[in-house]
Amino acid sequence: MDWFKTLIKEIAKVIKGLLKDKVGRIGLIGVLIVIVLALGAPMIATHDVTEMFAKSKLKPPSGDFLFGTDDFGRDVFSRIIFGARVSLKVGIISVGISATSGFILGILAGYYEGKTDGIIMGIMDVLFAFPSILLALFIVSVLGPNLTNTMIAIGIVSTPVFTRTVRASVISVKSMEYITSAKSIGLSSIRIILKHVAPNILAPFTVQATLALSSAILTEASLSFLGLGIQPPNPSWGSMLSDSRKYMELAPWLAIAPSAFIIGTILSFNLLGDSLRDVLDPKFKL
Amino acid sequence: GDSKQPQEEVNQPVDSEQEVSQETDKPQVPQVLKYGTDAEPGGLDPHTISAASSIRIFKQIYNTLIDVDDDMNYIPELAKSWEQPDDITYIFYLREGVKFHNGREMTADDVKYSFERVLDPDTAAIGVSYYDKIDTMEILDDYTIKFTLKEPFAPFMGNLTSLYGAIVPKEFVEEHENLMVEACGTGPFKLQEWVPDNRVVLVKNEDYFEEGQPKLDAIEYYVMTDESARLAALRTGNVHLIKLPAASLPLVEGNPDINVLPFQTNDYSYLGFNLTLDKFKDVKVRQAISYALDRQEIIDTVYDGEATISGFVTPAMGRWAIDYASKDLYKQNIEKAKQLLADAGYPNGFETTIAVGLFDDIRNIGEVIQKQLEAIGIKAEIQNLETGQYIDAWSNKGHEMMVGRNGAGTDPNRSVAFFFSTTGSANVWGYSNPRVDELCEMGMVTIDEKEREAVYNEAQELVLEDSPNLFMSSHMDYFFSRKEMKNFTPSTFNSEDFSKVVIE
Amino acid sequence: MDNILEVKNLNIDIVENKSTKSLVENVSFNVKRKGSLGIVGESGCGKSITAMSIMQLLSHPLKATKGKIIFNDGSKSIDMREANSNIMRKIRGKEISMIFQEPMTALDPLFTIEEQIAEVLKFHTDLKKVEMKKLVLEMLTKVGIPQPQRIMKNYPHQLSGGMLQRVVISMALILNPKLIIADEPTTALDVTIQAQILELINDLRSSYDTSIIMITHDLGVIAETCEDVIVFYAGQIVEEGNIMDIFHNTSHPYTKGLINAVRSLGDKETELFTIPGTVPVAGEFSKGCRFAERCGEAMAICREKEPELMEISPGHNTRCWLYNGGDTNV
Amino acid sequence: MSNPILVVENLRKYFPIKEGIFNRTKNYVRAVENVSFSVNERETFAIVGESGCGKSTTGRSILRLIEPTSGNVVYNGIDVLALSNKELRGLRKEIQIIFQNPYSSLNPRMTVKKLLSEPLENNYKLGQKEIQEKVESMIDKVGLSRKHLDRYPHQFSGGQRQRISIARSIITNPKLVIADEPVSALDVSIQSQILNLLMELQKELGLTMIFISHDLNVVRRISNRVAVMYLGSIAEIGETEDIFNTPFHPYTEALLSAVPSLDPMVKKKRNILKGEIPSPINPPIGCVFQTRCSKVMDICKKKRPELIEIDKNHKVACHLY
Amino acid sequence: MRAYIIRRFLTLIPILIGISLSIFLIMQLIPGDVVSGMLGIEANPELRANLEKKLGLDRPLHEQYLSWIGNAVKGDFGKSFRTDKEIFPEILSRFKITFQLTVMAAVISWIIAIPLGIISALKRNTIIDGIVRFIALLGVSVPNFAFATLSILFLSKVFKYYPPVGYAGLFADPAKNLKIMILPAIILGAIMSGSIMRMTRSSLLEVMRQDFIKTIRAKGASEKVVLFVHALKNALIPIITLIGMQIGSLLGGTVVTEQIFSIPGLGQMVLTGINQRDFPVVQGSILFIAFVYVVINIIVDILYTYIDPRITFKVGR
Ligand SMILES: Nc1ncnc2c1ncn2[C@@H]1O[C@H](COP(=O)(O)OP(=O)(O)OP(=O)(O)O)[C@@H](O)[C@H]1O
Ligand SMILES: Nc1ncnc2c1ncn2[C@@H]1O[C@H](COP(=O)(O)OP(=O)(O)OP(=O)(O)O)[C@@H](O)[C@H]1O
Ligand SMILES: [Mg+2]
Ligand SMILES: [Mg+2]
Repeated sequence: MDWFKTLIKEIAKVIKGLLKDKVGRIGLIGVLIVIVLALGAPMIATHDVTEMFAKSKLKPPSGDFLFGTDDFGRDVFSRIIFGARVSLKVGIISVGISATSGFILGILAGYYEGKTDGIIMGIMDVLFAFPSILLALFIVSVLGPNLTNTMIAIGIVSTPVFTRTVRASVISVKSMEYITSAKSIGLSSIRIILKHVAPNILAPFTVQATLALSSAILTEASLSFLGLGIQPPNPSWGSMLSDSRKYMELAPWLAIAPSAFIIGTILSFNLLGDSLRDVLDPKFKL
Repeated sequence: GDSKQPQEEVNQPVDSEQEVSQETDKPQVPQVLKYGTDAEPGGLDPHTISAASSIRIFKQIYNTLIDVDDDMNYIPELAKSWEQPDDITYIFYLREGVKFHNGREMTADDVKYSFERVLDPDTAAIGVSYYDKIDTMEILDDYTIKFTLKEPFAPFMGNLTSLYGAIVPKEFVEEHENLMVEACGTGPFKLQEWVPDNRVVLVKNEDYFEEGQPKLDAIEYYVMTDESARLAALRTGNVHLIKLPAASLPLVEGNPDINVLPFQTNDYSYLGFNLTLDKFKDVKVRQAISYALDRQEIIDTVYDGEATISGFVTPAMGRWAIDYASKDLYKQNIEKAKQLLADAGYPNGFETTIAVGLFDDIRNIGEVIQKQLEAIGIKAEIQNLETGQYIDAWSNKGHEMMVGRNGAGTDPNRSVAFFFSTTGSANVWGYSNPRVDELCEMGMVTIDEKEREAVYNEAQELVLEDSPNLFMSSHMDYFFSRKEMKNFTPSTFNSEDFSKVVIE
Repeated sequence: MDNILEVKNLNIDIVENKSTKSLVENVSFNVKRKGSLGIVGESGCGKSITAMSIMQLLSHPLKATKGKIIFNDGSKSIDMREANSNIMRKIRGKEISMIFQEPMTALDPLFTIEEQIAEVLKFHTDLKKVEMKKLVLEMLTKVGIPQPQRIMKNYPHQLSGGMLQRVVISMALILNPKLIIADEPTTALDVTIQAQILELINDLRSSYDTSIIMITHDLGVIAETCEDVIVFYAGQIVEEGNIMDIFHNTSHPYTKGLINAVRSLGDKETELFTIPGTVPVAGEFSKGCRFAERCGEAMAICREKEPELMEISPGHNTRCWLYNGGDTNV
Repeated sequence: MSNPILVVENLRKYFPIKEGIFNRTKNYVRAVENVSFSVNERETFAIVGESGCGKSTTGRSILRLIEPTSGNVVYNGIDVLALSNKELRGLRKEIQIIFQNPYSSLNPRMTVKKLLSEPLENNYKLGQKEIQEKVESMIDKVGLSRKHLDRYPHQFSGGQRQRISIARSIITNPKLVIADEPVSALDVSIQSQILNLLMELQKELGLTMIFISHDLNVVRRISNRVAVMYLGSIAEIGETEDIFNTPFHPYTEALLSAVPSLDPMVKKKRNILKGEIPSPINPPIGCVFQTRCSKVMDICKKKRPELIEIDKNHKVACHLY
Repeated sequence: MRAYIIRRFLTLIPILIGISLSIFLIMQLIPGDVVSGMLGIEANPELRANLEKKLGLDRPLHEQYLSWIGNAVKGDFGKSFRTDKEIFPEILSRFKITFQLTVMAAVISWIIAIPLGIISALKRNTIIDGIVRFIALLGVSVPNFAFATLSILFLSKVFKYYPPVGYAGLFADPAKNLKIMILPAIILGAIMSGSIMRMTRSSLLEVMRQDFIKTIRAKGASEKVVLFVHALKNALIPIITLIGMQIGSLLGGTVVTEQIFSIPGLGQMVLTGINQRDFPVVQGSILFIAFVYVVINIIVDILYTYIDPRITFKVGR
């Protein structure tokens, strides 16, 4: 597993670079916190996320309920903690979908050009021309609203952006002499794509992925607002925030907690992306 | 907690007309009611549209032959009186001098035309089943019309109170082909403009047949889907009237500018089963679930306690309803529930889904039920459906369990037969009990009120025992109004009667 | 004073994350009035940043941290390392102008040739539009651009490298500056074009009495255009003198190596002369002479102690222990 | 010597330019126009000319890294242009190319070891051990050390990278190497290191080399025969010494005189070209050099001169002869 | 140039066909249909059949599609199932409103974002830069419904202000119209400004790094000239790309804001249409939004060619 070692080495190098950068450090720490919250949710949460304390509806933060309770009398703190799981999952899986398909399509379009390019980018243009939130809405409507389908919808909606980014980088990588060099030693196209093109577009791709992660979290929130996001009683930050709107006046903590976590997470991912761009880029300006 | 309401009342009305009028020494407040509603009307044809957002508006525009009061007595509307010579004949004597908004007098011809229109398949009218027992309509003179039914039909009078049988002018319908965006009725208000997704403006019908009514010069309905936007607009005096759920009550507590006007609705919430599925075929399972529910907790959590335990004939229907609250099946009994479930072959419960949709309270009820069912080992996944899907699931048995809210109607026939007779249009559950069907038949032809009551009592008991649906509660609704709006008293069967309302 | 520019003990550092790395160290040289000074050296040895520091054009993270850069136009002398931006603005383009290494990237792609040349006039004169246009046209003709009327209206991407370099040159010359700094003006060009441009620069210099600093890594270019030469190696001057000293009395082993490498190309019989190894990277210099690693004549002391720049004949300085009199055999 | 390993005949490459509403090809960049030459076994054949004259296109067309528009390329009796993709990939271990830019011709994400073993893995069925051995002996040969094997290209200087490139090209034991300006991007002091290396390797391995360059000094030193290209066609071709000593074509003359001398004492008589290089999209009718030629005649504007042999093995395309 | 523009518009055709086909199919696939929506609990087979016939839903799918698209080409988007109103004029009047909102939001975001982006680039790595970048990230990370709700609440409670109810057209009653539109425009603009600010900053930094900036300084230009005449113009291309995409996506993305502020725009129309399964309305408005989106992109492409002489009239992405 040679490439695996290389990959680990690369990652270690990137993380080192991130840690050197102030922005990157903050971003990395933020992301780590969210990951820890998500992984350790059962340990950190103080209550069952679905348990309803009918006597304590809409209570402000207290020792018992750290972030207060919601309109069902459920503990907001625990829901936030478990919400990290859902939100992160939505982010990661939907970006996983769009990144994978965008990567493949973008490489095909960029490498082969011509007809392949025309067809792929034509489809992407069609997807792009749909208002994205409405497209997501449609897809969720067609597939039925649940966590999986929400992720699929967000994944499909953000595929065109990935395809474009990847295609653009493939085209620029393709003009590099090492691609011609690879051809000249008799490598097949597939091998060139896998060994020479793909690894070299990772930088813009990674940056795009961190940014897409935050927009996935936001899109989920908007879908929840329109009533089609994550299904109750699963707590996702987006659905918590959209549910809290009614009580913004009465129980502002209901809105503050998920907002703060959404903003914090997105901020972290964006900072991470910003810093990644700096860390990964110079090497590619060779 | 520093959000105390300010005591001074300034609330400059934003409208420019009002500013002008304030300059005259005798303040002449324009009699315009601004009503912030939650949904865009989906067309204004009383014969084909059943959406509440539409009914609210065309109710002010159209009239029916007769109406019903809060004690469920029939009262005159376009018909000043009526008689029923035999079981299948009804003669209505119309008011004279009633004018349509286009200025023409309403006559028996219009009544006949209106019901013909409803019964014409091309109209695709909703109320066909309400009136399809009509055999002939005979115009005795301009102001007298005789209906002859094919067979005795007890709900007929009740059905006539429905706007599905609104009286419309023939020449107007023919001119506009349909009544979706244009309207012309006999009601207290006429349609002035409809700006889609924004507002509907109605102005006073100067020729309204009720002397001295309406007091208002106009009603403006503003579509404000967002609850917080509605409340904000009410607070600042931009609208006079909004509807909000009970949860918002604390927000206006102590606000001297805002009155809260509660009224009991005629709706009940239910948990329905898809009886074509094996697990719900067994009545023990359904009863087990009934025993697992704590209806009071649902009421407390979802409606802040502001609802009454109800069956499918709601308490608002008075004498027709039996006393559900005292029934054994309505008392939470986890032991019994588990026992029943075990008897049915599900000692460890099972997995299922609960479809919810349309309204927030329905979604919330779903969540509470989901939680309560955990106690007997039933793991239910919530499916929050968007409007179209919800209706689809509802009508195509695309659900396992489903939470919903139904209007009980004005006649027990609708409450029972429409939803629970084997052939009832709204029996989407696959429920069939021959005795219930029999009782429904009897209810239709039994004219004697006491006898009818007994028939429907028995039907209710049967349905309750069979539990094709579990019924929860009938909630309160709330109008929040500005103090400037006077003389408004919403009631169950006439919640939006603005005929006496004045703005001060 | 017959020097138009005197650079004294100039240091250029790269300041990043609180750490400083020296790129150019203790560099001093003079440019004679009407004189021409060549600066040679390998890629990355600090030629361009030295040139840029003269014009205060270094940007973060580079900084001229020490030394004096005295510009003397005959009437006044200014230390340009410390001059404020107003003074610099008046000097740039008018008194001293610069020709950059890469003609392809030296021009703003979004403006026409005419606009970009006229800008110099706009910044420094009150001429009317028509007059500016006339001057631009004259200048373009002077540098030998065919159909200047048409080319003026073109955008940079529409011209070839040779043409662009001529545009850049006309921009540098239009106000008749006292000093031109040409940073590898022909490196990006083909030989035949290079010959054209060099001839052009030589002609213009003799007709306008301009002083010039010619930066290049091509010894041939130096031989053709310069009177005095300084040789850079790894951020330091290793040899300086007039052109005869450098080519015929070459002292420093590095300079010798460069000259031999080129000369041996012409000799088919022997192996090509090479300087083994590679240029050390800034910040990774060993403590002795920076060339010691690659030097065929290196001695023990060379790896121990850094030699000073010392005069071996009048005006001819070298930085090498070989010429350090008695110490040589230590 | 007279044993041609490669024969190129009437090679032509037009790059299409798409224009118009339907993106039809309306115009072409005539990058290579009717180029013919042959390369003998074990010799170094140089192609010189200014930037954009079609040197690289010619070189790459031979390997079909660019598909030529028309012409013939025969390598050792094999019609290269008729090969299928698969056969072509097999041929590529015999013909190799070294690129100009040492910075972009190595994949920045591969270690030196990977870079060098890749051509072996791809072209031969060898065990890990054999590959390792070959890689190590090759790295020695190009003058790098084995500790460099695990490094990435960006950790090397330009000259070292060019060594890696060379190693990568010759590790498959090619017979013919096309070196496309392998030293243009390097400093003088490094240039000679690389040239020495190339010459050594050629001798040791018996390589045939096509050496592309714009530096006449380098070409003169390294090559046996030279072709001078101008705007897509060959202006003059012959033995190196003949061309340098007695250039026939006015362009070759100008080219030679433009090289700056190293001696400040000698001020050469310059033959400086005036005029512009025409665009390869609209080359002039007649001789392509007419716009800059000091000896231009009427016929030059009408008829394109043929490449004719006017001395032994010395051909020139000019109406003067 | 003309050929280029024509060619760009020709590329529209396949995209629009693709969109119309996919939207048509999606509408078929979405569970729930207009008939059950309209009939609600009253639905029974007889009523359904009547209504389906009336709406033309009993015809085969391809026939429905072809007749729809055939008429759409002629500018006839059919009639709403619900209101029986002509759709196209309705779309146009709604579009005016959304377009106004979008343009206002865009202008507001430029006013906020571009100066801040410039300042942030110039003061790179200072505290000011840090603050600006943080604000920009907030803009990128706050869902607009949360921001909108908060604003409504804050204004009504603290300032006793709520925008006038009842939409008024820009030309019918400009004062009232602006009062209604300004708040949502500010909210959308503020959120949009985040990414524009970031883009301005990064592309300006990129340009300032380039060689020609040194040439301009060497000519004796003041920093003002360097920044405003040269750097900004060069930085504009990526900013314009982003703005074009944002304006395009706002057309469909104002849904949430329109809903909260009761603005009868195109977004509301689509959303109501989706909820009511009013196929012709949804199909028509999506097709229209997509059309405008692509047209905006074409305009952006054409704009490039005015700003950047290097961009030749080739079709590219
Ligand atoms: N902006 C910068 N940031 C960091 N290092 C820099 C920067 N600019 C130049 N350097 C470094 O400063 C050193 C000298 O650079 P300079 O451009 O002066 O070299 P040069 O002698 O002009 O080389 P060349 O012949 O390649 O132009 C190099 O090592 C280079 O890497
Ligand atoms: N892929 C391509 N598409 C269009 N034109 C091309 C392409 N590749 C090369 N050209 C054009 O073909 C001509 C010859 O290019 P080529 O690269 O062969 O020149 P060269 O002699 O190698 O120049 P250099 O010395 O700059 O490498 C040039 O005008 C170039 O612009
Ligand atoms: Mg330089
Ligand atoms: Mg080339």
